[in-house]
Order: sequence, then structure tokens, then C-alpha cells
Amino acid sequence: MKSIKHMVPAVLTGAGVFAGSLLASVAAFAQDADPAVLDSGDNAWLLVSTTIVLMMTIPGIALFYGGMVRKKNVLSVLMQSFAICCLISILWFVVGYSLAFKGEGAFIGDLSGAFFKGLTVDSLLGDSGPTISEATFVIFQMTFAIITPALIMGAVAERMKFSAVLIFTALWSLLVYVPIAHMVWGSGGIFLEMGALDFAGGTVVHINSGVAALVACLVLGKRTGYRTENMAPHNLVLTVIGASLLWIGWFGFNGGSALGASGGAAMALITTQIAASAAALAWMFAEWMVHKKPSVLGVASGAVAGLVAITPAAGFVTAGGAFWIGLAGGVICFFASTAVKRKLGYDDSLDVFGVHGVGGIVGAILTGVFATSVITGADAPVGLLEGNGGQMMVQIYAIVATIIYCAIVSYIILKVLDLIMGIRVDVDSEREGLDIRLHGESVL
Amino acid sequence: MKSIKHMVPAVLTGAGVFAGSLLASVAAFAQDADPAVLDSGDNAWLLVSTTIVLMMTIPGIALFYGGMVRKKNVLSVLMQSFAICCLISILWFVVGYSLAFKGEGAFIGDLSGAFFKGLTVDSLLGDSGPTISEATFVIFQMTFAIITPALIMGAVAERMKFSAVLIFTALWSLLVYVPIAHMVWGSGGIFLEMGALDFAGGTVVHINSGVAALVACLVLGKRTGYRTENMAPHNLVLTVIGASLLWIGWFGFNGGSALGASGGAAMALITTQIAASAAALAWMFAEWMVHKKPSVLGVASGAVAGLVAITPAAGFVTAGGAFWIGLAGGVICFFASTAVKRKLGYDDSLDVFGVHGVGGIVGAILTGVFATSVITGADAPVGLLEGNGGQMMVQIYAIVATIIYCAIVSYIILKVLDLIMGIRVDVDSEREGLDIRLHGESVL
Amino acid sequence: MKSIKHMVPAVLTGAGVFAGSLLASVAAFAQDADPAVLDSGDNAWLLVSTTIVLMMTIPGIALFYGGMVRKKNVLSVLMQSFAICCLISILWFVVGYSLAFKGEGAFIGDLSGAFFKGLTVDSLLGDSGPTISEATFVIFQMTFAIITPALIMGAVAERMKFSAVLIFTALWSLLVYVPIAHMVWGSGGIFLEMGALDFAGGTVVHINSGVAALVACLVLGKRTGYRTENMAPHNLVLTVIGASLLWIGWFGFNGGSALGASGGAAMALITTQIAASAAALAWMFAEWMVHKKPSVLGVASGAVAGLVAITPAAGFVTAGGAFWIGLAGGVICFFASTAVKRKLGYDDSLDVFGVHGVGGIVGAILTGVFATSVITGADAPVGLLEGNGGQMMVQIYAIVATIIYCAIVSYIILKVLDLIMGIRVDVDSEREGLDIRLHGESVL
Amino acid sequence: MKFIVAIIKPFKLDPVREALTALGIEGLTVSEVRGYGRQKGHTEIYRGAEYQVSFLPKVKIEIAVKSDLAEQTVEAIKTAAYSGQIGDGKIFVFDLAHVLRIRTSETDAAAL
Amino acid sequence: MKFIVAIIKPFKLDPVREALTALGIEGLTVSEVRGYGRQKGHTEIYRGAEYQVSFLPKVKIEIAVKSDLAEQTVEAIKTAAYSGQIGDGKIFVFDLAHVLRIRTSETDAAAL
Amino acid sequence: MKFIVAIIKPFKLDPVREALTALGIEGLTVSEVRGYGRQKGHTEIYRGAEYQVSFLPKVKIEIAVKSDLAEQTVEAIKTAAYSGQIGDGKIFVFDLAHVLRIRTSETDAAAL
Ligand SMILES: Nc1ncnc2c1ncn2[C@@H]1O[C@H](COP(=O)(O)OP(=O)(O)O)[C@@H](O)[C@H]1O
Ligand SMILES: Nc1ncnc2c1ncn2[C@@H]1O[C@H](COP(=O)(O)OP(=O)(O)O)[C@@H](O)[C@H]1O
Ligand SMILES: Nc1ncnc2c1ncn2[C@@H]1O[C@H](COP(=O)(O)OP(=O)(O)O)[C@@H](O)[C@H]1O
Repeated sequence: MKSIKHMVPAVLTGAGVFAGSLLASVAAFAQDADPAVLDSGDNAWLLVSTTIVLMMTIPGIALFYGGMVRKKNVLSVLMQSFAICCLISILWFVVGYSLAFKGEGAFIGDLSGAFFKGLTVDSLLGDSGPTISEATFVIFQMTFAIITPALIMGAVAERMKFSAVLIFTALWSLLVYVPIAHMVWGSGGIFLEMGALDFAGGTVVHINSGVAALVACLVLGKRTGYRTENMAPHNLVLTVIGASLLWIGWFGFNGGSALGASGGAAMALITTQIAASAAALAWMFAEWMVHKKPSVLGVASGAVAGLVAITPAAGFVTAGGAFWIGLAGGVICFFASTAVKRKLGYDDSLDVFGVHGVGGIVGAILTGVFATSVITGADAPVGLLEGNGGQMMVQIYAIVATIIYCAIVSYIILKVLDLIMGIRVDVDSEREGLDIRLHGESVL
Repeated sequence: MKSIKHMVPAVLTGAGVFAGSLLASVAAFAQDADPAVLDSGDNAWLLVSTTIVLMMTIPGIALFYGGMVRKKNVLSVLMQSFAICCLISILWFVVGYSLAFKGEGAFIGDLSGAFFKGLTVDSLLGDSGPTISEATFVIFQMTFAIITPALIMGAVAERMKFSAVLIFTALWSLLVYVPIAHMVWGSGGIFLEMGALDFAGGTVVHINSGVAALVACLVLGKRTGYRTENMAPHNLVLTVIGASLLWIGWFGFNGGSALGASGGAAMALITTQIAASAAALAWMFAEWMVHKKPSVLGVASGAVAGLVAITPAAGFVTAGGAFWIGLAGGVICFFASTAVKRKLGYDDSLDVFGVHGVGGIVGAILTGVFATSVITGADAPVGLLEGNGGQMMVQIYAIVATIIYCAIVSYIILKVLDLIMGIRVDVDSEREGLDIRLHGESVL
Repeated sequence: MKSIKHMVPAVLTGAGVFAGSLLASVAAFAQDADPAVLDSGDNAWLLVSTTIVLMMTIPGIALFYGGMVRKKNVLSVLMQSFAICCLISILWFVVGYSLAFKGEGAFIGDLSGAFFKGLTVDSLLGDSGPTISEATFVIFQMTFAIITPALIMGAVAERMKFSAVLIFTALWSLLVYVPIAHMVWGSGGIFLEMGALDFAGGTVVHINSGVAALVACLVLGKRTGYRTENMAPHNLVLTVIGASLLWIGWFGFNGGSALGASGGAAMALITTQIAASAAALAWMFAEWMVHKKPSVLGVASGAVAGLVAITPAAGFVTAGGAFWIGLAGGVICFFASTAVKRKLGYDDSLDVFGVHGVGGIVGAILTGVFATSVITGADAPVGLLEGNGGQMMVQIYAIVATIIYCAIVSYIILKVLDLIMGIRVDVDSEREGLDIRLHGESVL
Repeated sequence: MKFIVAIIKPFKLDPVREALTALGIEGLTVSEVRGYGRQKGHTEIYRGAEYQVSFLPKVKIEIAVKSDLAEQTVEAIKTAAYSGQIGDGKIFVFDLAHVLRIRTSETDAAAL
Repeated sequence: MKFIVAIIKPFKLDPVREALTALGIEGLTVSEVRGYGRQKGHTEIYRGAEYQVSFLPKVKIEIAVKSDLAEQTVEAIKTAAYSGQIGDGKIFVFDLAHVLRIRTSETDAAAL
Repeated sequence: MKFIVAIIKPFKLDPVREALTALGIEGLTVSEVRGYGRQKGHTEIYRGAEYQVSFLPKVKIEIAVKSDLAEQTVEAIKTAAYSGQIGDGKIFVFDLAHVLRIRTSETDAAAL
């Protein structure tokens, strides 16, 4: 489990998937293996990873986004992250975890583990060898389920009703997040079977949230005054704190996805760090050339773009591979969030699509390029550079399928909600600010 | 140690107590057990737990409270948390740890471990099996001793002299915190002997600080202008950061109280998450109904209320139990901090009693209801729902005794200090703000 | 590895050095020892330490410094920390790590590990017994390489060109940081061979950055309006958050330097906590006496001074020793950063020299005084108090050599850069603020 | 010369400034103020404590103009700041005795 | 018409506003200012660097009133803002040439 | 009496205050404003979205003085606030009808 050498099938499927199949008792390695036993070091690292991935949402995303909106809306943005965290936690307990990780369906799990049925302090993940507690896996995955819808909110900031945010989040999590998570990581999931590589959730978390974000901001429409009024970020100090906590927490996101405190986890930290750094510098220099000044918003955005891009690859590539993935992620997301976005004219308030959607796609494709047996320990070539062109096809298939599924279902949810209850606040509220109008509070 | 199955006596006493008795060399399990040996995974998790529980006070509480006061007092509030952290660290070293955890007294320990006498890098906690370093336990517990008086300060914010804060903290820690900690967790402590359940410090930390807070704000009197001037929180962004860090840190608070990176620790993270989420949503919806708008201060307060309520129960209940405890904590603390407080008219500036006192009592009682052998692995029924009504009586006894002891001693300390030195600033300082008057600083 | 008892040579060299020599395959203990094997608990603790040491720079230093400058420059300060983090990460990958930790040179390593050549998921640190992954060591050390130049920036805040910051950082890291790190920790390094004690980087990180900071602020000149205009910190809330995160992260800095989740790591947390607390209180009371009011900037500065002072000693002294080191660090840095600085008249904007330089020197000397066999497990006397006066001489030698080397090379780099490109912004930019002029951004 | 002070809604600042530039007015000074008037404020509730916020954010614009431009200026502001809803604000006109441009020491009309 | 400008201590804002409402005055504009005068400031010290803060926070209230109400208004402000301590502030009275309500185009007395 | 309003560059506040104290002026009121004029603003770019910031930070100083001091006061401000660069600002002088010191009820010249 800890040793990446034992993870040959994971090479084809990603560590998350591996966990899924273990959970589902696919006794692949159980033959002459020792019985499963809790490894306290691995479990400790996963408990910590859980903690810091939670920190990515509260206060990470909350601050990253909060600093970028106008002052009159900052509390509404914090409120969204915080409330989504609470709501998804309860949903994960009720049915989410079970639908994502129990059962053998190709598209979705089953309800056998609803309300955490059968989960005890002694449940272990997998059947053999040193491993972690199932309870640890449950809450580690919970933090991924939390952050994904929280990310989407950046696209609809400053104009979506809070009641609509709650209902959309609940429906989207069950109808989009949970099925995609199962398809990518769950036992029997189609992308898993197909051999798509997604180490820590590039598809499930980032492409998914990025695409939903784009759909949501299109359905919702532009902010009143977009391109005519000054919508400059009110306090980038908050944004830098948020970006820093995202970076820190990503060590748990990617490092924890090794499912143990192994050398593979350490290597995932290295690839994460290199990709984030390369992307941040890439964005910064691109901006310096194009807009004449390097900005702290730019360097922070670049870091997040790099973190997104390395997510599917973190445990499959070398530091060198990570460098190129980061570089590509930084430059491409820079253009996606500036020139391209301006040209297309949609109002994705905080560039969720430009960073998470585009960065996720870049990362998923480049995973197929740079994944290497040097790191995974596989016997056969893994990525395109090693001569395995087929992997690229699988990657693209998974990306396209995710985009299509996510876009359609997100669109339907939003349209239905808009018909039933209206999802956008009125212009006066937008003008006065959501903090006072929706929450009766304000920052002095 | 790690495995909750070995913790049968802990079922009756809480993991902290268990540690206490181990420390005191009660050789309960030593008979045919292996000699004690350091488990690096368990020790790693406890080192991390220590780190994040420290983060709960600096900057957690500091920000949670700092955002809720008026701008002219924000630095004075940060100053209190920070200085208390420093002061208690030194006191813990000098006598605190020894008086809380050494010796066999019913009410207090002894001075045999003053100045950490006898503590070496090789000292282990307990006599047998895989365990953690005693040094780890010493500093883990230090962070609990730090946060408790820091919590109290919310009740006296914006009007207490800083010199009085320091002296009160030192005296209160030695005369109230240390004895209660010994009674609940120390070898021979009366509540321990009695079998009161307090997994991570519901009584020692929360009821204790909540009651002292109520006494302190009554002795000190209301803020000048209370109910006539606008005392709205000046920056809830800080409060949300603080609440988030409290939540994150609580994973160490409750998870670390399992004293190892076990499945039990993971389960404690789950119960903590579910209770916090349920309480946050409960407070939010209650407020939505009563005050017509859901607020970010509300959802953050609710989360803290849920975290307080689950503290004594975190390692004894299922996720389902945690849900109900959170729900009750959220709703009851909401009414305690709003309608009930308004009716009674006391000025507990930041609702320490309404959240920590009331939430602590709710949690301690419900621990007696929901504690279950399913989680603790006990052979006999544990909580009321399993048919063991006696546990409730023990819980209530411990609660009432703590309240009475804490209230009386806190009152005496404050009254004596007030006579000797005066504990309240003058009206001009209150008007101009404590930042400038007491600390010669201000936030622009 | 974990057990300090096995670290006899480390007693003379510091744990970092120990790691260095292990890396270099000095087969000191390999004779009848078991082959090296990954200890997941130790590795977990080091992964966490890495994470929180990274947090010391982003957002720790960024906020600590950001709060102390004028509002018009806050983003420029954040930008420096963030960009330095990215830049050093890439440099470390390209040549930094190899030059610091590969090879056997007295003054510098070699290029055998450039681009992390030879690093695999299976590489372990050292040859025998339970140990950590080399990848873990690589990224743990990377975070130290990141924070050191980030610290320097406090001295040049509010007036240095961003382009010059980047180039200076790259050159300084390669020409100063890397050689000093090799001399102190690398296999064959002269200070290592000499037996200088530096547990976690007092010389490499703090004296080094403090001296470079002093040189840099002298070369750069005073800020326009220094001593005539109001340069009061614009938002000490940020500074307190930063100081708190520094404190928290220092648990990884010092605790992680034990290279395992051992009792020694726990003891290092205790000495860190006691020294920080003692120093914070010392600074606070000194200020209370001298300037009539205790300030939150004072208590926070004192804590950092104490953390700096304990850094070289954290794994070599008792809690009692830590108390005296903290006390001395707090008082001496207070006078260095106030009265002495005023008298000498240099403009070290945020007192990097007064806190890190002076605190580092105090700590390095007192390590020679208080280091004790009680903690290190050495057979011979260790520090001056145990009768080993020679250690003091070695300490002073290493300090003086570091100061001279660092001062000269830093001076040359800065002067050359100033000639080639100019390192200071023009007066108009200083007046309007670097945020707008250099980065095209502002905080509302 | 006249000194015109206008209290307007914050989001009307840009339109007003453009209207004034169109008139050839090259200078003005703006400040953030809070206004009390017929327009209702709002209530904020923090843990059950209600605060009536009766002061609303407004922007104050100050413009010194030659007397003959005053009427046009007032008209331009009125048109640009108008939304028709309560709280649109007021325009006050004062006599201005004397003006000086610091940089050039020009005075009165030449200084505008 | 008269234009009254009062510089008062911040915590006197609410009492003054109430006194004015009692007089039937329905509008006023408030801004945060810093005042220098007989009232001493304070010293802030940051790591030994002393900054004399001689400007103190004050609130400026601006009210346009019909001329016959001016005296009463000044009196009301004076009474409500009085604490008897140095720094209570000043009231300035100006002639106001012209007023216009943006929403209705009413002018002068009708616009108040 | 005269009421003098000066719009100056922020970093000139301390010199101006000192110049006024030297003249024996014991009171003044200061506020932070934003100015639009000949001085060019700057552009901020956030992820490619450009915002023209045409308002620059300025400080407004208000001083009530006896009429005979007015000229000297204007002169003193001009000298202290002068940098010779565009954007140095303006000084406006108004007639002041009436002054009252709240603390003592002194009026007019005695209240200054
Ligand atoms: N008498 C007054 N003196 C000074 N300012 C006033 C006066 N009356 C109104 N104002 C300012 O004008 C703003 C708008 O006035 P209000 O009565 O709310 O709406 P309207 O101008 O549409 O009737 C107020 O918020 C206040 O700032
Ligand atoms: N000549 C003046 N011009 C403008 N504002 C003044 C003048 N004198 C005083 N002020 C304002 O009035 C405030 C109070 O004045 P001060 O002299 O401190 O106390 P008092 O009014 O009680 O004598 C000052 O802070 C300043 O804002
Ligand atoms: N007509 C005016 N009315 C009010 N304020 C003005 C006027 N003209 C200029 N100002 C103020 O004076 C400041 C400086 O004016 P500006 O034209 O930039 O430079 P200068 O005074 O050197 O010619 C402006 O920022 C604005 O605040």
C-alpha cells in the first residue's frame, strides 16, 4: 500500500481507484499476502491530510475567493464555503459516501453503506498488508466532496441567491460529484476499468468543478455592471492567505492520495511543489510581458493553476515532468483567464473555469504524456513519452465524458431551480451588496 | 493504546483519564503485556495534534474573538490570547503539569514533576504496548491548559485591564483548571473514579471556561454603552478565519485525545465533523426562521457550538449519535446566546457562556445518552440509549460539581483582584479603545 | 534515528548534519546494524513538518511582515515571500539540493544530484535501521532554503525593486545559503567536522539571513522619510496571524529536525514552546518598563526572537535551559531592535537583523552553554555548564566565520546588482507605494 | 465663483464624473460620506442584537466652478445622478470667495 | 438658507442625530474626519519608534436648514454634543446659496 | 471670519500642519478624499481586466480663521504644500458666518 511498487494496477487507475477497489474487497493481492493490519504511521499521515484538505475549503477557498470580490460581498462568499462544508458533510454521511464508494456499479455505487452502516473503529481499507482505517478513508474522501462544490461558487459570486446555493450544492453533489467519483475511483467504475490515470482528483474535482462553474455563470448571467463598473478585488491580502493555505493543503490532497506515509507520498509532495512553483512563475512572467507588471494576484493564481494541473499526475511523474506540467498549466491558464475569457465575454467572476477547468484538462492530458514507470514502478511503459500512446486516448476519453456529463446535468439542475425558485438576486441587492441584503451583516 | 478495544476502562473514564492513570503507573494491563515501546505513528499523530491545538488559540481564538469586537479593541483581544499562551506555557512547566497529572490525590496532583523533573526523551506514557512519548503527552496537555483561559476572555472583552487579565489567568489556571483537570483525568481524581465520561475535555475545558466567563462578566459589569451604542462586530472575516482554524484544530483536540493514530482517532474526526456541521446548519436555520436571515456569524457560532458539544463524546458515539448531539448543541446554544441572554441581561461580550458553557453542558449530558459499546468496545451497556441510565447521573454529578467549584473560586479570585488592583479600565479608555490606551497601538 | 541515544555523533554536529552524513553514505553505524527500512511514523512526521515549515513562509512571513509595513506596500511584501517560495523551489530542484547535500566537499557539495538525479520513491535517508524517505528529506530541506531569503526581505521592505529581489534571491541562495548549509550540515562540511552544534538551523537560517539583511539595508539606504514620516505598521492583525503561524510552523522546523517522531522530537517541541513563551514575556515586560505599555507587536516579536534563539539548541537542552535561552533572546533582541538600532541609525525596516541576526547569535552561543548530555545521551560533557568550555569556542568560531562569509558575499552581490540594474525604486514609487507602482494592484 | 457640493449614490459617481468632463470641468474632489434622510436604512442582527443602521453610504462631490458654469454643472449632476428612487441626494451651491492653485499660484478663475 | 457644519466627538453622533430629528430635521450627512486642536493626541510606539498621533478621530456633520431654523439647530447640536471636556468640537455656519433635490428637482427650502 | 479648504498631497500634511502651528493656528480638521484633475491616475489590472483609477488620494484640510489671518494662512499652506508637480492641489476660501465652540459656548473669533 505504502510502497508504490505494490501498486501496479494503480498505475492504470490512480491511487484513489485503488482504494476503491480495495474497499470493495477485490482480493487482487490477497492471495499469499498477510492479513490487513493498521499501520499507525500511514494512518497518521492520512488523518493529517484530511485535516489540511479541510483547511483548503475553510478558510482556504473562502479567503482566496473572499479577497477577490467587492467588499460588500465578502461575507456572502465566506458564507458559501462554510455552509457548503457543513451541508456536504451531512450528505456524505447520509448517502454520499455509500453511493460513491460502495457497490460495484459502472456509474454509481449503492446504498449499502448509507449512514456509515457497517463502519467501525476496526474497519480497515483493503484486505492485506499494512493499511489505513476505513474511517480515515471515509473522512479523507469527505474533504474532497466538500471542496468540489465550494470551488464552483467562485463563478457565481456576487449574484447568486444563498438559498439557491444550498439546494444546487446538494443536488449537484449527489447527481454529478458522486457518480463521477464512483466512475473514476469506485469499484467497477467505468473510467477505472478503462485505466484512466487520475492520481488525486483532476477529473473528479477540478474538471468537474470547472465545467459546472462555466455552466453556472452562463445560466446565471453576468454581474450587473460587468465591464462598466470597477470590480477590482477589494483585499488581495485575503486572497494570498487563501492561496497559501490551498498550497499547504494540497500537500494533503496529493500526498494523502498515496494513502500512506510512503516515499511515494514524499515524491507527490515534491511534484506538487515543483509544479505549483513553475506555474506561478510562468503566470507571473507571462503577465509581466503582456501587462507590463507582475502581480500578486497573478502569482497566486498561477500557483493554484499549477496545483490543479499536477493533481492527476502527482504520483505518476518525476520532478522534471512536474516542472513541465506546471509550466504548461501556468501559461495556458493565464491566457484562458485573461485574453480568451475577455474574447468570449462570459462572466466567470473568479475564473473557476479558467483555472480549475482548463488547468484540470491540461493536467489530465499531460498525465498521459509524462506518467512514467520510473515512479510508478510499472513493468510496461506508462505515458506517451515512454511510448504508450494509448494512455493519452484513455485520458481524453475520460475528460470528454466527464465534461459532457457534468455540463448537461449541471445545466438541468440550474435551469430547473431557476424555474422553481429563481437563482439570482435582484439588482438592488447586487447593488447594495449580498452581505447586507442576504445575511444582514457587513464588514466595516 | 491505539486500538479502542484495549480501552475498556477508558469507556468509563475517557481517554484523558486513561492517560492519567497510565502515567501514574497503574499497572492495569501490564500483567501479561509487552513492555511499553514508542509507536512512531501514534507519536507523530499526537505531535501534530499538539501543533493544531496550539493553532486553536494562536491565531484561532484570537481571530474568532478579534473579529467580533469593535475595531478600537481588536489588538487588545489578540494580545490577550497571545500573552495567555505564553504565560500558561511557563506555568505548565513550573508546576501546572505536575499538579494536574502527577500524584494520586482525589482533588489535585503533587509537585513531584515540577519543572518537568524526571521527564526525559525516553519517558513513555504507560507501562505496556505501543505508546507515545511522555514528552508528547506533556505538551499535548499544555495546549489544553492554554486554550481554556483564553476562551474566558471573550466574556470580558473590551473592558478588562490587561494586568488583571494576566494575574487572573495565572491564578485561575492553578486554582481552577489544574484541579478540575486532575479530578477528571488525573490518577485518583474523583470524577475519574466515579466513571464520568469526558473524552476530550467537555468538562475541563468548556464547562469550566464557560462558567468562569459568566462569573467574570457579571463581576466586571456591562460594557459602557451596552444596548445603546452600536457594538457590531467590526470584521467577521477574521471571525470566520478563527472559526475555521478552531474547527481544523479540533481534529487534534478530539482526534488526539485517542492518544494514537488509531481507527478510534479517525472515528473521532468523523463524529467531530458531523456534529460541527449539524450544529452549524441548526443554528443557521434557527436564525433564518427567527431573524429572517442566515448569517455567517451564525453558521460559524453554530459550528463552534457543535464542536463544544461533541468534545466529551467524540470517542464514545457513532456518527449518528454525533448528528443528534450537534443538532441539540446548535439549537440550544442559539437560543442561549440570543433570546435567553437578552432576557437575562448580562453582558457576556462574545457569548462564551452561551456557546462553551451551555454547549459543554449539553454535550456532557448527551454523552451519557449516546455513548455506545459499538464504538467503545465495552461488554456492558454504556449510555442511556443502551439502557445504562446510571451514566447520566454520573455525568450530571460531574457537571454540577464542576460548575459549583469553578463559579465559587472564579468569583473569589475576581473579587479579590478587584479589591487589590481594580480589574476594569476607566470609561475614557473604554471610549477611546483599549488598543491605544493599554497597548499604544492601533489598526489603521 | 528516532532515538536520540543512537545519535552520539549528532551530539557534536546537529541532527541536520547527521542527516547529511547519512545521505553521503558515511557508513558509521552500518556495521552490525539492520538494513535501512522506511518507518512510516517518522516519515509521516517529517511530511507534516515539511508542510508546516512551508506555511511559515506562505503565509507566515508574508503576513508577519505585511502587517508591519504601510498599507500602500503590503502587497509588495506578500509578493516577495510568495515569489521567493516559487523561485527557490525550482532552484533547489535544479542544483540547490545537490550543491548543499551531495558530495564530500568542505565548503560545498557537488552536482551529482542536480535535477534530483537518482532520487526515487525508494531512496532512503541513511544506511541502517528505521528511517525516512530521501524524498522527504529533500522537500523538508527545501522549505528551509525557501524561508531563509524570504526572511531577509523584511530589511529591504518598502523600497527594493521586485526584479532586483528575484535576482538577488537566486544569487544569494546559491552563493551564500547553499555553501553555509553544506558547511554546517553537509557531509564533509567544515563546521560539521569541527563539531559545531546547530540543531535546526540557527546559523544556516537565522544568523545568515540576519546578517544579509543588515548588509542589504545598509547598501540600499534608508526609506524616504525615515524618522520624519509616520511609518507605523498598518495592520498588526496580520502580524499576529503571521507570528502565530511562525510559532506553529516552528514545531516542524525544530521538531522535524529530529528526523523522526521520537521522544526527542517531542522534547524539541517542549523546548521550542518554553523558549518562545519566555522570550515573548521577557520582551513584553521589558517594553512595559521602558516604554510604559506592553504591546502586541512586542509580544509577537519576542516570541519570534525566542523561537530564533532556541533553534540551534532545541534538541540539545532541557526545558529549563530553553527557559533561560528564551529569556536572554527576548531581552537582548528587544534592546537590539529598539535602543541600539535607534542609536546606530540604520533602517532595517522590520528588524530582521535585530531579531534573527542577534537572536541567532545569542542562541548559537547559549547552545554551547546549555547543551546537555541529559538530553543528547552523550557520554561526555556537552555544554559549558557541564564543564565542556571548548564547545563555546567552536560555536563562536562557526558564528564568526558565517558572519564574515555571509556579509562579504551578500555585499558583493548587492553592489554588483546595483551597478548593473539598480536595486532601489525611485522616490515617486516609494511615495505612491510599491503595490500600485510595481504590481499594479492595491488594497482598498 | 461657485462651489458646488453634491451628495449622490455611490454607483452614480462614474456617470456624474463623465457628465462633468463632458462639460469641460477638469477637477473635482470626492469623499465617502454617510447620509441620513428619507431613504430607509437597514437592520443588522448579530447573535440576536439588532442594530439599526440608519446612515447609508453616499459619495460627496465637491467642484469649484466659474459662476456662469454653475447652473449647467448643477443640471449635469442632476441628470447623471438621477435614478428616481428615494435617496438620490442633494446638490448644494455656495459662494466661493477665492481660489488658489498651489503649483502655479494662479488665483480665482485661472486656478480652476 | 444656512449650511451648518459641526465637528464632534464620535460617540456623540447618535445623541446629536436624535436631537436633530426631534427638531424635525430630516436629513444630514456625516463623515469621518480627524481633528487637531487643544485636545492632546497620544503617542504610539512600535519597536521603540515613537509616533505622535496628534490628529484625533472626530465626526463631521453637515446639515442644510432654512435660515430660521439655524439658531435652534446650532443650539440643539451644542447641547447634545456637549461633554464639557476639551475636544468637544466646533460648529460652523455658512450661507447657502442654493439647494436642489436630485430626485424631484425641487429647489431651495422645498428641497430640504 | 474665513473658512479655508485646502486639497493637498497626503505626504504634505505634516509640513502644512507645522507651518500653520507656526502661524499660531491652533485648530484644524482633516479628511481623506480622492481627487480628480490634471494629474494622471494609474491603471490596475486584475487577471486582464483593466481598471482606470482616475481618482488619486488627497488630503483635505479645513481651517476657520479670523479674516485678517486668512491671507497669511493661504500663503503658509501654499508654501508648505508646494512640490511643483502636477497635483499639488487647490486652496478655496469661503466666508464664514458664525462659529461656536461646543465646550464653552464661546462664539465667532473667540471660538477659534
Ligand atoms: N438637510 C440636509 N443636509 C445635509 N444633507 C442632507 C440633507 N438632507 C438630505 N441630505 C443628504 O442627502 C441624502 C439623500 O437624502 P434622502 O432624504 O434620503 O433622499 P432624497 O434626496 O431622495 O429625498 C441623505 O442621505 C443625506 O446624505
Ligand atoms: N480653527 C479650526 N478650524 C477647523 N477645525 C477646528 C478648528 N479648531 C478646532 N477645530 C476642530 O475642532 C476639534 C476640537 O477642537 P479642540 O481645540 O481640540 O477642542 P475644543 O473645541 O473643546 O476647544 C478639533 O479636533 C478640530 O477638528
Ligand atoms: N475645480 C475643482 N473643484 C474641486 N476640486 C478640484 C478642482 N480642481 C482640482 N481639484 C482638486 O485638486 C487636486 C489637484 O488638481 P490637479 O488638477 O490634479 O493638479 P494641480 O492643482 O496641480 O493643477 C485634484 O486632485 C482635486 O482633488
